[in-house]
Amino acid sequence: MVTILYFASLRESLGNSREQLALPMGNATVSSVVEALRARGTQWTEAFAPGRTWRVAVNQQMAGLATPVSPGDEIAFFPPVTGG
Amino acid sequence: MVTILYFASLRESLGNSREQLALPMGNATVSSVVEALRARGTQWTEAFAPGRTWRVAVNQQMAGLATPVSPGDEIAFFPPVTGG
Amino acid sequence: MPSVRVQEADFDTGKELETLTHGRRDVGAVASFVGIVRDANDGARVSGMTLEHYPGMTEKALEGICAEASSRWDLTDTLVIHRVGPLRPGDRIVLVGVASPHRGDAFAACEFIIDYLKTRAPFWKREDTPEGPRWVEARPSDDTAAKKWK
Amino acid sequence: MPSVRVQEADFDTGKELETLTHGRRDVGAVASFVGIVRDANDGARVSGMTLEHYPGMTEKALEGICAEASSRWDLTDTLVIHRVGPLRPGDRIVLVGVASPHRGDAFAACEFIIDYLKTRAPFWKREDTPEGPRWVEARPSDDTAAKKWK
Repeated sequence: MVTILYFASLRESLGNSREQLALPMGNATVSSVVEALRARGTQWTEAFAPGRTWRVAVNQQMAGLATPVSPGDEIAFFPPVTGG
Repeated sequence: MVTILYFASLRESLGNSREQLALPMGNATVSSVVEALRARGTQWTEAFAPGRTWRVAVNQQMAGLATPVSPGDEIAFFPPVTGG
Repeated sequence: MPSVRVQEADFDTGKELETLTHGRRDVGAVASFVGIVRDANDGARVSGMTLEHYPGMTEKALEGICAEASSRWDLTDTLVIHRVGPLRPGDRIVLVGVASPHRGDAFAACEFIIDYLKTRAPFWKREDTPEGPRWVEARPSDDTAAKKWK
Repeated sequence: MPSVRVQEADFDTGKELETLTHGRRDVGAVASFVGIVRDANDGARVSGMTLEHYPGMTEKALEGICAEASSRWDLTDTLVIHRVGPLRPGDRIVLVGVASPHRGDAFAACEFIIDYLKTRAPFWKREDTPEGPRWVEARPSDDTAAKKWK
């Protein structure tokens, strides 16, 4: 299981701020997690569609599609940041 | 007559902070005033020796040797500035 | 030893900057930046905004940015305070303070920190406009500003 | 409408910067610089210093520098406070504050003002060292810093 967090506009459009997800079998990466989320259809497919702009952090470090994920990890998805 | 002011190390080495000076005849410039001061000898010659670094302002605006001076002007001599 | 805080409460700019130099005699320069909510953005009137962040990651990101600044320039201390929650036009959003023996280092590091914060620290702004709330979009100009430090 | 002051008294950085934004809603960025007396300079221990200036010309020079900054960048207000008289290590010497809709303009103008102040405003520092008082010499690095704005 991994913890998945959603922030800002992504949290709103998915109607979800936090969930637990079982990792796909094998050597999981951010990419495998995104595939699993896209497979839910509707707003999930749209939010993670290719070309849509989102960012990902693994264990609170900026990450990418190829970043490996392991059970217990915290994975966060969010739009480009706009603080300051 | 013009008013002449001296500041900082120049004030100290000349032992003078302010004086009135009669302008030389003709079209006076900062250069003519400096010549008149140099002619006083000793520390005056040294303070205004060629190659010595000093600055001049006429009526509180940065000026140069060629700047014209007229009766009533305020002429200030000082070393390069070091504030901030 | 960067000082990093994320808080709802306002801050006292003068008091906070004072902590950068208190008890020290080797600081010659303190450069600072305060970001403030404007009442207009991208052509719309803004009556307020709400700042969301990612607790935990935010602090790590800010500490990382300050550490990077300290490795690039000769700094004696750095400080970042960023507010979250509801804010109104005129309110302070963020304070970046940098102390250094020399002013050039202080200015460069201060601008570096705010430029990196704007592209790398997990904060998001939702503005209240006459047409309703909207999420602020990231600005390409912020990416450009951050890239100049590469 | 630059605000320029030369005074013996210390200043409250936070309160002074507040005047740049008070009652306004169009300021997004305030950049500031505070210069502080260090306890060492050019290899000597400094126990204190005295700042002399040229009353009248100083204010004109500072106003001119602020006006030049406002003509080069998009600023809503500028502020310079410079202390004179006796100062000790750790004391504030100068505050430069710049308000703008945008942070890039605020940073550039703030650094410009302090760089120009250091080469064009009639202030002189006399330091107290273990070998007695000495006048601080102008730094070539200050000329270099000012020339980058040409």
